[in-house]
Amino acid sequence: METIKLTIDNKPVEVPAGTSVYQAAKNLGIDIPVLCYMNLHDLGIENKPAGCRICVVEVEGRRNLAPSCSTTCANGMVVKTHTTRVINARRTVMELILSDHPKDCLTCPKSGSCDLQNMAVKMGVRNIPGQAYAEMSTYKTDFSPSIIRDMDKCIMCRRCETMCNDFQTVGALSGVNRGFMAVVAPAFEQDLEKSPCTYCGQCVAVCPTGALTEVDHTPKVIRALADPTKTVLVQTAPAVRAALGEEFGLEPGTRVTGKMVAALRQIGFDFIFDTDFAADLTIMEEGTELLTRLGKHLSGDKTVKLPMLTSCCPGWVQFFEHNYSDMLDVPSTAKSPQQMFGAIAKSYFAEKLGKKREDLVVVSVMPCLAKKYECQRDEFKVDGNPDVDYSISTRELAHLIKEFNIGFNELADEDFDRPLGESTGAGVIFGATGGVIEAATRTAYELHTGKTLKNVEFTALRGMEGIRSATVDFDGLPINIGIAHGLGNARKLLDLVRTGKTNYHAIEIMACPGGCIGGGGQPLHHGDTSVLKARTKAIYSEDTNKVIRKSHENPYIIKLYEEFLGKPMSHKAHELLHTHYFDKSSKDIFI
Amino acid sequence: MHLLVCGGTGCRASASDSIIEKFKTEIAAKGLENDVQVILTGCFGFCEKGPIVKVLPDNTFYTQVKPEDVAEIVAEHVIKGRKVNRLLYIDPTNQEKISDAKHMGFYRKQIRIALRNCGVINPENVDEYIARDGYHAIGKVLKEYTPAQTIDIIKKSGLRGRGGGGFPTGLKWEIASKNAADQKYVVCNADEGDPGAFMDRSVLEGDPHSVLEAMAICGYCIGATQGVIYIRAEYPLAITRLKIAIKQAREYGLLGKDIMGSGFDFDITLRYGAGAFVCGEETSLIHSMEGLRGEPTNKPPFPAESGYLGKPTNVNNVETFASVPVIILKGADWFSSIGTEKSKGTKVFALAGKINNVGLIEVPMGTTLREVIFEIGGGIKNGKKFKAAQTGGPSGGCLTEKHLDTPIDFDNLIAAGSMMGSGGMIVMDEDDCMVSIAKFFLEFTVEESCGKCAPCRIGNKRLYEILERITNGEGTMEELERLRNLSLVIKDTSLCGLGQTSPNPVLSTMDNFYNEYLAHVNDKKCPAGQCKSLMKYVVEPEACVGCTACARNCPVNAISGERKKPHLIDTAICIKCGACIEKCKFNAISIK
Amino acid sequence: MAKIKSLDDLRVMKESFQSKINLREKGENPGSHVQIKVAMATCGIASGAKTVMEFMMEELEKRGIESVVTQTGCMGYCYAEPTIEVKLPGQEPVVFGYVDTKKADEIIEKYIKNGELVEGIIPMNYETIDN
Amino acid sequence: MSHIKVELKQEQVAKLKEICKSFDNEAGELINVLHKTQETFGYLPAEVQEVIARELNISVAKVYGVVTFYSFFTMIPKGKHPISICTGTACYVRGAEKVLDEFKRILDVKVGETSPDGKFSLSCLRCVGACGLAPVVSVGEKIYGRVSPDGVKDILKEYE
Repeated sequence: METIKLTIDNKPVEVPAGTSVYQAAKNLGIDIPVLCYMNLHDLGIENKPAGCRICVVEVEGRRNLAPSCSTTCANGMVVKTHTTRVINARRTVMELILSDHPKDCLTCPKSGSCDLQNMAVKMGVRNIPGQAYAEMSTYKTDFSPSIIRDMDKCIMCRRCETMCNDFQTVGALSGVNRGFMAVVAPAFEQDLEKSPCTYCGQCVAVCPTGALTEVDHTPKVIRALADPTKTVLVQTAPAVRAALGEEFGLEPGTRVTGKMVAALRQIGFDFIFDTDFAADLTIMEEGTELLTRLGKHLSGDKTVKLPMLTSCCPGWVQFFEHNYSDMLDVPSTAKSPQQMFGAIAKSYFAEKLGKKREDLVVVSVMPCLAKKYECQRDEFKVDGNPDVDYSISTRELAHLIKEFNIGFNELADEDFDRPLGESTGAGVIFGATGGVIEAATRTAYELHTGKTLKNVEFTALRGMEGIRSATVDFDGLPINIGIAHGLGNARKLLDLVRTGKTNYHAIEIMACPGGCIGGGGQPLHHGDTSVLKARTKAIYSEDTNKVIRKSHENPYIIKLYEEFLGKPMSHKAHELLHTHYFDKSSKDIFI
Repeated sequence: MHLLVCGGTGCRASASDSIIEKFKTEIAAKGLENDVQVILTGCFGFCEKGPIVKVLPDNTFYTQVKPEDVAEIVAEHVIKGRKVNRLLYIDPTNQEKISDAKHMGFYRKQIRIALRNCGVINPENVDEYIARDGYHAIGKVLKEYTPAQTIDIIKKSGLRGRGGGGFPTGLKWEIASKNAADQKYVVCNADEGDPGAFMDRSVLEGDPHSVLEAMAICGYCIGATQGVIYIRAEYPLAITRLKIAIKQAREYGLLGKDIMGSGFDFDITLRYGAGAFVCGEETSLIHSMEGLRGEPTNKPPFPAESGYLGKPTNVNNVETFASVPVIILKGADWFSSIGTEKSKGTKVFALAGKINNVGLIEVPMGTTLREVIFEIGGGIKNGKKFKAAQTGGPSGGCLTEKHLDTPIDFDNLIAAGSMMGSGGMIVMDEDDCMVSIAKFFLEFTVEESCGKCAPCRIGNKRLYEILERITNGEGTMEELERLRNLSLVIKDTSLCGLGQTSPNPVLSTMDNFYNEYLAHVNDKKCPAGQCKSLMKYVVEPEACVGCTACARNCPVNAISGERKKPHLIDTAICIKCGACIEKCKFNAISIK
Repeated sequence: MAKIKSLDDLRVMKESFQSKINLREKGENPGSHVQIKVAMATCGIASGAKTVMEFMMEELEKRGIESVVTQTGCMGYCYAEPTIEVKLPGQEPVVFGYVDTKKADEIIEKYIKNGELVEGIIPMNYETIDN
Repeated sequence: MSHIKVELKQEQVAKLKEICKSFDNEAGELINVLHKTQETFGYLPAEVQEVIARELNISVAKVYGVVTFYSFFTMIPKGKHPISICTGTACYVRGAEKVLDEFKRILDVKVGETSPDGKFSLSCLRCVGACGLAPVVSVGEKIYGRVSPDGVKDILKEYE
């Protein structure tokens, strides 16, 4: 490979051709500040509008300062990153950005993890000249079920726009207006709720400021905890335990399951349950559905559609309701684990406690923002009472733990409560891309073939590639499996399926990069995608450490069917654990 | 015989009316009414030497004629046929008296190259273009030259891009020609967004074929078969004429497949701008052509590597293209003999503002501002004093009295703190407040900034706010300092040409008219009397007769007073509209 | 319309167009026409050049004057729009500015019919390169 | 953003689709499609943008992003007589601002607004290229040159 030699701050450096000045400086340990630039290398996404102009450097022979993020190294280039001219320019630009940014840092949801705030600290900005009369660009705040858009805080880095359009192909957001009032917004500057937004939260995950944040459900949770008439249950999604530690300074990939349970117990939840249990339940229903559809299909019933698509991911469900309304019969009818949990908690478990469903409050802790929206969907309510009352994100749980004065890192591990806290390794891997389909394969294989798997790990289904395909041998019956994570990849795969030219039997789709571990409600990765890999590793090691690794072997699942549901896909199971989808293709008609 | 007396404003001010009267009486007295006609004409442009009298048919050009000279002209020239030597124009280069106006250097002040067919041919008739050697250049190139040879001619001619930056056109073509690709594009930038500039519109309306021909030549040179003209939707006439021209050229086979049997294919389509000044910037223009928001992207990569639809693209503006066919036909040497050392050929300017002869002019590079304003433009309107000429529009700066004798070319303008821009030249007089002018341009930039990069999006807004404070009398010295620093940083850090030049009007007015800024800041006064907030309308009691005319005409009832007694203006209510001053017959209201 | 197949084709065509125009302009035959060009760029049209052009065409025909009225682009005298150029056979062209129908009428009656100049002449002040 | 609910008639939708089709439903032709549509409908209400987005297979947000980027496009119906004041530099130095103020005062509307009776809408534009006539005002297709503040009411009178 061709290499380029240049000097940065008088230090010689050699880099591969095509390297940016920013990266070359980084190699030398020179940390040029960047604001709009974001490189999600593993996802093939680079946001490089060169718009913030914070990363400017002096390049000898050039008339103007050059943005280091989008200036490619050239042989003999002489770069200076901290001359008076650069420092003055950078600081002046920073003051300009701050002059059009609200100063309510104290109460901003992003305070403490805000890139802009950190940068202001780094540059030692002490005052903003002309603040008294500087007009600010202000916009209407948009409260959707999951995401709050406070565009007064937007700095036009366009990261959200890149995620929403290039990565997710959702197209809810675009740069709109011009000049001082330019901002990123849905069509007609309407609320997200009236847009094709899936609430995947990837915009929130990359927003450097408090412009995009999650709807905070913690006050409601605290109120419920304080209400003596309520029994408060909490369920935690698999991906949460692989990332929560990051909020407390632990290395990405540290598993904190036991500490998390302990913390939740200290906070005062009456029952600490696990969404992983519901994940096992999902496998029972979805796996059975797959086998049924497969069986009918193989016997020549053309009314049965294959492939079957997973339906655990609410962002994905919203996406196909908007974009693939002609294929609404393709996804599995199984509810997501969160909703299965809620349905079982407020029926089976309520009965066990001898309480009415209204007396139970079900809280979920999710790596996801779309879950907030999902639990508010009308079909998941009984007489107006939702199966899951509140959904808080991993970040909100961390806030809650801190607010409750809990020394998280010192906590001793504790166990989930029974019966809805018992889970298998299959339930855990739901948190990573390919995990749902691997879990389903473990069960479907054994149910179909009647044989016991020698190796439960289907590594062919794992990985970070956006679209993956694998064929699993069901004892002579080859089952073709497709996997996509990220809605842009999902769209590619779905468009293929739509042509009718594929031979997939089952497809797993997750809206977020890497699956739930990269969800919009997770601790911010600040553009470092190696974090996602570490979390994935944690998920799989959690699986390895489990005694039971197949959903159908979960004793409490077996008990649930015995005591309550009968068998998978039974009438009762249908009523409680299955759902239907809506054609929202015309919903993006605004006004 | 005809006696043409200049009736331009400049000459009128110096008594051309009475000269006409004198001529008429003198001629009547001699009984020559039937043989000699006295005609008042429009401005000759040569106001420095006015009043002008021209005698036809012998083309005698008398300068600085006074009413007293009339009798002599009639007696000597009209009756005896002898020219009045002392009134003849003296050639400044050799001190010779010129008797036939055709030999006056004055007429060579303007040479029309890009405009050579404007006002001469019918733009809707390709035959007339062909009759003036139209499409001969592309014919010649296809038959006689290789692309490299053609590029060489353009390089040797020294032609530089007329759109703003002045990048050498031949070099630009060469770069695009060297980037291999299955498809390349030639784009004509006709998105003339500079307020007060209308060169491109005039060329397209007057001579569309020369642009088509040049684009085909460029296509041949760089290896493109497709041309696109990106034109402002606000120019419906130019669009219509371009459409007609393209149709006619296709019918003759001058566009399309196998042009003139050479095997070279080239065709042109139109794309419309939609009102965004930033689309004058190449990368923005290309995004706009692709149906996107016209936001610029960082260069490199330059369009020559990756442009329209990701293919190598060469973008030139209208005037640049319009100069190309002549260069091919008359040769690089001919073109490079005109102009200055580093700026060759001519430049079209749209002369506007407080000048008598608002119009389109084309002068050799190196012409001085004085020549443009006082010898072509007919001087300042209403006999006011010249204050500044703004070139380069919102990206440019002001040229002042001290620049009057600077030869205008790319480099001198930049050295003077302005720039060539596309060629708008707005002339300002003593009544124009330079802080307000800077504010005017900033208002434009704020409105036209695309909003992509922070310095331009926010910085220009802040500049505007400071200027507003200054013109309102609220400015401080600290803010003046900030104005300068902010301007320099915006120039230094902005993403595209718009932001990199937007502070120029501020910096240039600060450099040339700092005292005016100081007057606003320190004395809270606007020397030009233009800033409303710094003005006060007052009734002079001694002069006021109490006619009540002012009070009756005040739209906000700010004036009170009894009949026949001096009136009073309530400055708290007064909106400074000036209606009272206009109505007062006694000059009793003044601005303080 | 026939396609132009080569540069020589084009040259032949040019000759024929040019001689046609020369015939018209230079007045090489006695019965030649008066030629009138109306500057029809945006500023001209905005100032009423269309009305002037129509007036000229109608009136010249009505008054039995053999003439050709054509449109052309901007002559550069934007301050004096509408502008028209009148070329009498065998004479230098003359440009008139601020032409309205009244002025046009005067131009026809005085200049075109009798060769008497009228007020409002715009002195030409540039050189145009001819190839 | 204020919205006036517009119901598109069947034939209007058909017309829109026809326009898109005439540009081969190419996303890259969006700006040309918008031009043609505005020419046909007079403005670009949200519903129209939605149909265009669907036909060209781009997101409505992107269409709206383009519409709001270019000042030529409008989502507000123009008045019966759209008035535009040129605020190019030449017009500015020759007093366009005062002319604009007078229009604002008499019509009691801001720039970009339409009078309540729908008769006049007021907008600014940058240079029509008729700088010789500065200041320039256009009402519909008609251009008025050398307009003075005093002349404003006379212009308006023509459209009474």
